[in-house]
Amino acid sequence: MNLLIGLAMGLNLLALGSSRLHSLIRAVAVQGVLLGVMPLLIDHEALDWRVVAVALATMVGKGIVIPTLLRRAMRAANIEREIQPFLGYVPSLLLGAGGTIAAVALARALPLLPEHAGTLLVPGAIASMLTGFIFLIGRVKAISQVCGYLILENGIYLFGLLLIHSTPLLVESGILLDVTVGVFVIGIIVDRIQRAFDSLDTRKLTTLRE
Amino acid sequence: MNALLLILVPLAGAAIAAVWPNNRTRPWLLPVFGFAHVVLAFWLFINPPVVAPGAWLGFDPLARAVLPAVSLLFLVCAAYGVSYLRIRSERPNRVFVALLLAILGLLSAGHQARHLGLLWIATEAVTLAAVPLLHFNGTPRAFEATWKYLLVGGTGIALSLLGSFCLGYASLHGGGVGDLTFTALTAQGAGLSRPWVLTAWVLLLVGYGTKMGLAPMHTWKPDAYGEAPSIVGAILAGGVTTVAFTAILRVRSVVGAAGEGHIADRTLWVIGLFSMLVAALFLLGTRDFKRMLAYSSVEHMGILSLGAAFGGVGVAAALFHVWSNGLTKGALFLSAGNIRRAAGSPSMDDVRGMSLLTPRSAAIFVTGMFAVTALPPFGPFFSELQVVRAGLAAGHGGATAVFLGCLLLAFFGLTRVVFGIVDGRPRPTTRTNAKRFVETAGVIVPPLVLLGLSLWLGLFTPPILREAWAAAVTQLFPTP
Amino acid sequence: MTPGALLSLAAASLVAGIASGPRFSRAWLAFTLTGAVAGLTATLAVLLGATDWEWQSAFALGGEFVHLRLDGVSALFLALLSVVGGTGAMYAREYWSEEHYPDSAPRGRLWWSALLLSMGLVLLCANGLHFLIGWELFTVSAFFLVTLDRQRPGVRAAGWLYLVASHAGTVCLFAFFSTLAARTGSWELGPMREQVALAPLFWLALAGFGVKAGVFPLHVWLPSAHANAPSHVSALMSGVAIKMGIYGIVRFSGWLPVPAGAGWLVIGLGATSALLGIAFAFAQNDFKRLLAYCSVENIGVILIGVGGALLAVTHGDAPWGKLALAGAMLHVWNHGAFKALLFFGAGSVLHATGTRELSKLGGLWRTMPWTAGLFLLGSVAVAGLPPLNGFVSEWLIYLGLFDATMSKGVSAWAAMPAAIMLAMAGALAMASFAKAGAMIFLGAPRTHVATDAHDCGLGMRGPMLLLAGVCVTIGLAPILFWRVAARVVASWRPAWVMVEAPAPLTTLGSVHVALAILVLLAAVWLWRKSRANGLACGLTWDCGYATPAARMQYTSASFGGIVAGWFGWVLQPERKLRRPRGQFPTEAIRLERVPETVLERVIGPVGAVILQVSTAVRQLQHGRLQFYILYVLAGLIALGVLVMIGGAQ
Amino acid sequence: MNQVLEIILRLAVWLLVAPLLPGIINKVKAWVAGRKGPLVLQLYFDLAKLWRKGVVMSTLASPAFVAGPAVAWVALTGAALLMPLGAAGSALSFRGDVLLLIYLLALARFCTAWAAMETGSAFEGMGAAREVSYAVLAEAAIIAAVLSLSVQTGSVSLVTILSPSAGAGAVLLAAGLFTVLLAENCRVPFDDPNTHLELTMIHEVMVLDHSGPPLAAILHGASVKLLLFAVLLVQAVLPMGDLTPLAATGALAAGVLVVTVGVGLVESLLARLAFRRVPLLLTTAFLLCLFALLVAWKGGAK
Repeated sequence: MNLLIGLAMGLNLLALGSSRLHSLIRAVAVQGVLLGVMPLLIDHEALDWRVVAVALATMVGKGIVIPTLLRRAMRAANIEREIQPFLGYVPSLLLGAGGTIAAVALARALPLLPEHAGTLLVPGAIASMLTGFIFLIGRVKAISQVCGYLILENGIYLFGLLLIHSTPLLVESGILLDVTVGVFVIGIIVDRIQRAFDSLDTRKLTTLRE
Repeated sequence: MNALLLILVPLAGAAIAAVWPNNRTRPWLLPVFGFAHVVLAFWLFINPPVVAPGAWLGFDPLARAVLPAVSLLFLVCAAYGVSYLRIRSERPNRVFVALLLAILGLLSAGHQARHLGLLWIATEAVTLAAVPLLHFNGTPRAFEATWKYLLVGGTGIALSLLGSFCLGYASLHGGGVGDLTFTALTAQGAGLSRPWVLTAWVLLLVGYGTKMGLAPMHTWKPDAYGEAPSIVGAILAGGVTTVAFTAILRVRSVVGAAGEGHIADRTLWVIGLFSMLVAALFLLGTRDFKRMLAYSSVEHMGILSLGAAFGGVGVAAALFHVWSNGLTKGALFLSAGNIRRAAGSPSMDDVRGMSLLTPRSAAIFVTGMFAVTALPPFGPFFSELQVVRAGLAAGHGGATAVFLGCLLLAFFGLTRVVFGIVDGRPRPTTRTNAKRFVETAGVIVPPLVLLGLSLWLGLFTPPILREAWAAAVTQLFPTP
Repeated sequence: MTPGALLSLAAASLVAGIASGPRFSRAWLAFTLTGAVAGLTATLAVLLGATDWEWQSAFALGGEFVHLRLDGVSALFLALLSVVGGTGAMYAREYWSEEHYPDSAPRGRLWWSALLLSMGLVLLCANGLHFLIGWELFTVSAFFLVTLDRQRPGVRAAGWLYLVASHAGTVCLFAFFSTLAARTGSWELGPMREQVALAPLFWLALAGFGVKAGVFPLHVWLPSAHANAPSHVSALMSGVAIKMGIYGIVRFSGWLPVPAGAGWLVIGLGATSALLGIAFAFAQNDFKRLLAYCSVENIGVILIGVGGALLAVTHGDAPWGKLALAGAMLHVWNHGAFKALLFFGAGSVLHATGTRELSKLGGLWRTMPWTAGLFLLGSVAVAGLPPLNGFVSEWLIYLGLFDATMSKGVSAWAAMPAAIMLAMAGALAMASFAKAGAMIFLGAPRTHVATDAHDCGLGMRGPMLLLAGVCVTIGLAPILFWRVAARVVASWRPAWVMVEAPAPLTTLGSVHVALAILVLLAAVWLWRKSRANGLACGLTWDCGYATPAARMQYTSASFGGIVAGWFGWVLQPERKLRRPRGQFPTEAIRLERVPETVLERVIGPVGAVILQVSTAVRQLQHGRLQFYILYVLAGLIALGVLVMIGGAQ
Repeated sequence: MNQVLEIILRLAVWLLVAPLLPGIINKVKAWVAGRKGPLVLQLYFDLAKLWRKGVVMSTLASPAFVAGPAVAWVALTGAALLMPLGAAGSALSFRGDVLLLIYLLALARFCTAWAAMETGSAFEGMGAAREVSYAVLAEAAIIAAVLSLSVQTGSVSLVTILSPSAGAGAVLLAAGLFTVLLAENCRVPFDDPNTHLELTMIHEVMVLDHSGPPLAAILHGASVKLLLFAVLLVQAVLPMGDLTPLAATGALAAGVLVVTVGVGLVESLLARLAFRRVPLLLTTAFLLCLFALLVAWKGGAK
């Protein structure tokens, strides 16, 4: 369990370090699958259908649907790699690492229930969210920002796992959110911005200003 | 049941609109279902149903205090929308109409949601449903605006979801059984785990504040309002922000029950004042009269959260302000839309002398501007005065002083822009452009009606309304 | 009829005026005059009677029951409002007529009635909420009247300045009334002198109403607004509108307890406004600006009286307070009358010549004798010279100040300098109006606009004659008005009803009558004597210079030069000077412009700083999404920190 | 009835005595300069002559050009009637008459200035400008003087404030009032009544265009004003309250004579001041009166 979370955190750093969008998207996809597996592992005795549904939806949504859409968008815009981001790779890597450490520290501040005491869920969640923010703030290609957004969502999802038994609805809606927002964003990106600006470089999207 | 109807009727309308074949007659669905919704809403308003404490959805006092305003605003905007879409008949309006009605339904859901998760789902659904409306004009600028709206808004969504998780975990940690209806959370009260509640409060405030458009999360607002059709702007400013505000109020009551009310209030008035200050400073400089409306909306969101921070009386005043601001701002948006269409540009650099080209819209625009800057006897004057009085009564002298200062700065900015575009001699290009725009009754009456409503609201506030606001306050602050 | 009936009649006819104004100018005039007469009679009934009129509505407006009250103080101002409003309406029909201003004349009539109505509301409301409503409506309708001629950028700028300045004042009033309501728990207004805790509120009221009154540092909006507005509007603004500020100060210093320092500050402000206002006036070249600044001076004179009264209140209800206040209240009336008369005169000059610059006029007495005569009368009145009304009120204020000085109490230290500054202001006023009258009407026409002028018609002359009549009556029979003033004082401070304040107005009145008669006799006699001795006409004897030309005359700048030099520290005149050089000097230039010191040297820079801040802040909306999200994160962190601090406590 | 008689009597005294003063002054000046000089009664003859002469009016002037001097003359004589004469008191005295007196002088000044502006002559405009401008400081000084007197006596009516024994600040007051007298009556060092360089003049230059009866009115009015100030000065300073009526009248007459001679001496010993110095001197006068006021304050306090 914690192993998976650790893996996910590792994937965050990997994603931060990778300049090629392919590997970025792959990282996101793998992370999605990992997250999908987690609810099944979280505790074995009560494995009701809702949890399974959540797991499946996650795997499909995060692991397959969105990555494919992203790849298609990438092909449509024929861009390979993130060139000259606002925030370089090394700095963002360091930031991500620091974020992870900070996450572990921060997580101590919040009291946990005994059954969650051992897990890395909270630090993992915070770490992924920070990573997501780093992407959203640091990168200029729309696709990498979307990936960032998804990582942010993954983080929240991780956190949601704390509640999956008490309030499945919230978690499910979280997934709903991922999929819808993801689809929306990608829809917009692919055939509108592409068409309007014939590029996915968000630096071009600064006409609206004071 | 009726509560459900309020949601289902517009959604049904949306479905019908989605399959309605005729592009020319489709817009009429808007006023039809809007009217049905108004009738329902006011019927419920006049004889409010009893809401089961455990219900996830219900026309409870808070919904009763706010929802009718939204529905009223929607009806008028819908009436305007008919003639607007006739002018824009070149564009297909299937998605537009359907989504407008869907938004109405989701708004009703959001206002009536008594469950943390449901509330979140509804508000976010509204956010997402608004997206295609924003780029109705299909210009690159519109897409840029949409993109920013989507990502900033999306971040807000994420944060508020996280906040909801935290609140849920707080109740779980406090020995809750995972019942996330607000009644249950409030009942759990001090049992909630304090650090989690505070974390949740911050996250939810930022999340829903993004949707409300409080500074510094307001950045999407000028772009979206500037590029979207003015009718969408009116509904966003009058309806969607309201949902977010009620959401914050509901959460605030939970935090209050957990015994952290004073901290919540501090954050509320800090962010409120900050929003007002930022908005005022932007208003001093902006040269685009639709973005100006966005900043003015930011300012009024600041007023709302300030009022919410001033305790019971302040909350009542804030609810009053929700009504008055929504209606008045609607009038401003609609008349601004007329002027924008006639002038062909939203910038005061090339728009002048509109009082000669579109006299009626210009008159409404000026009047609305005065109304929204608290000129008596329009609604905002009374509500803002009540906020001031509440603040002074609650001993927030300094905050009130800053508040008044910001009002003054905002007044400078607004008058500067408004008179800049209304007065003077129009440019020849504007003249030629304005020839193509006719001030038909369809585009003049709706904003007039809104102004009239605002006036009526100010001068003859019906006692039943006051009673409704008071009831909402007692719901939020059970202990007197 | 009872005051109530009369007032409702007045209100009804004003509403009818609003309705009929845009279309039917004659009906509008009829309605407005009915309203004015009805209002006047109502106020007279209250002023000469002993009882106040009060009315409480059964229905609520804006959540409050309407509560109207007409007592001495409000009646005095309402009477002034009716007189100036009525005469102004008459004047406007010829001055701002349909054929000259086809598009703005209808609007003008509408807003005129609206302004009268809203000012009446302000004067009658005894409820904070409705007071504010009336106040704001009054501000806005005045704004639309000032900017009637809104195609001219200058007018728009002046109007905007007026609007925002008075909104700044209104914000103070928001704070004032809300605090009052929050402290007392209701919007109801009325005597609450015993609640000492409310005393500090006076400062808020002073700031808020001071802006409207145009007290010296807060007068920035006044000159340009008065100068650029149509003259009948300037008359109403200067004659009545700025008095609303005085009304506010008097009203709430009468109803609320006043802090100990109030009298000192008010009298100080008054003396400053009086002296500096008239100094600015003397330096002006635009005669409507000159009149506007002279209004600042007269507001100062009034405030000296009010401040004296407040001092008297603070130091144990001395009788001289009554004198000072009575003088101030009478001066409110006098200034209303003669300033409206002067603005009407200025209007007809403007109407005839189309210029406001003194240095372009001259010799108009020949073409416009009526205007010249009435303007001269107004000048004598405004300069506070006997036997006209201006002197009577200033005389009362002087008496108050002298008694205060002779009491040798603490307040003497305020009264002494005030008296001296009042005297200097009086002398300067005399100088300013000698200058204004002489530059406009005397000597030779300086430009052609002055040569082909024409006198105003009966429609403009009639109102001026009426106002002149008011000035003369008050001057010759002041005792008639002592009763009114006493009534006002009584409702300002009931404790002073019994106080004996000796002011031999009867004697003064008779002296004035005798003086007037003698003056007329002497003038006529000397004229006839000269005629009898043989009256030859010749060229002006210019010390041997054979062909004096119009351009050789003394100009307004040179006339005011000496005093402008003395007050250079505040006037800060901007000079452009090219001396004549060489054997055969070419053209020499000496231009002098007196800036709006407070506006351009104080408020301008501050505003510039604020604008810089705003531009700096607006850079943050630079369109880069990444940063927008960063802002969200920053907001999150900031709030988190705030909450942690809160949690720590 | 006898009230009216009294008034007429006083009027006669004022009007007849007044023209003596300029004569005396000129005599003194001539005597100092060692000349024979004009008759003491010269002004009477001049007035009589002017009264019979015709009038030349500027083509630009309005009837007010003639009316102005008349009004000014009435104002000055009216002011004179308010002024008490030693033991005889004044024709009519009421509370605050002193203020009326000051403002009557202002009225006279206004009319002279107006009449001067009538002609549109640059010189007369200049004179009027100077007159009204310097009046600002002069009035401040007079008010200060009056304040000090009324603080000293606790009254605001001429009869009472002028009667009593000399106050503490009598000397200061005398100096101040004397300066004001020189300024108000356009004597050296403020103005030179018998120079012929118009640029340097104040009062004389204002009346350049007047002739005939109006000029007579102006000259006579000026002499009345001079007498008025002399009387004011003497009574403000001399303690005549406790003298017998006869002695008081004598003292008054003597005092006036002294003042007049003083003016003459000043005129013949001093040179006219440069114009930019005039405000300085007037301010000094004002300060003198102010100190007199403060002294009176202290004196009364004990």
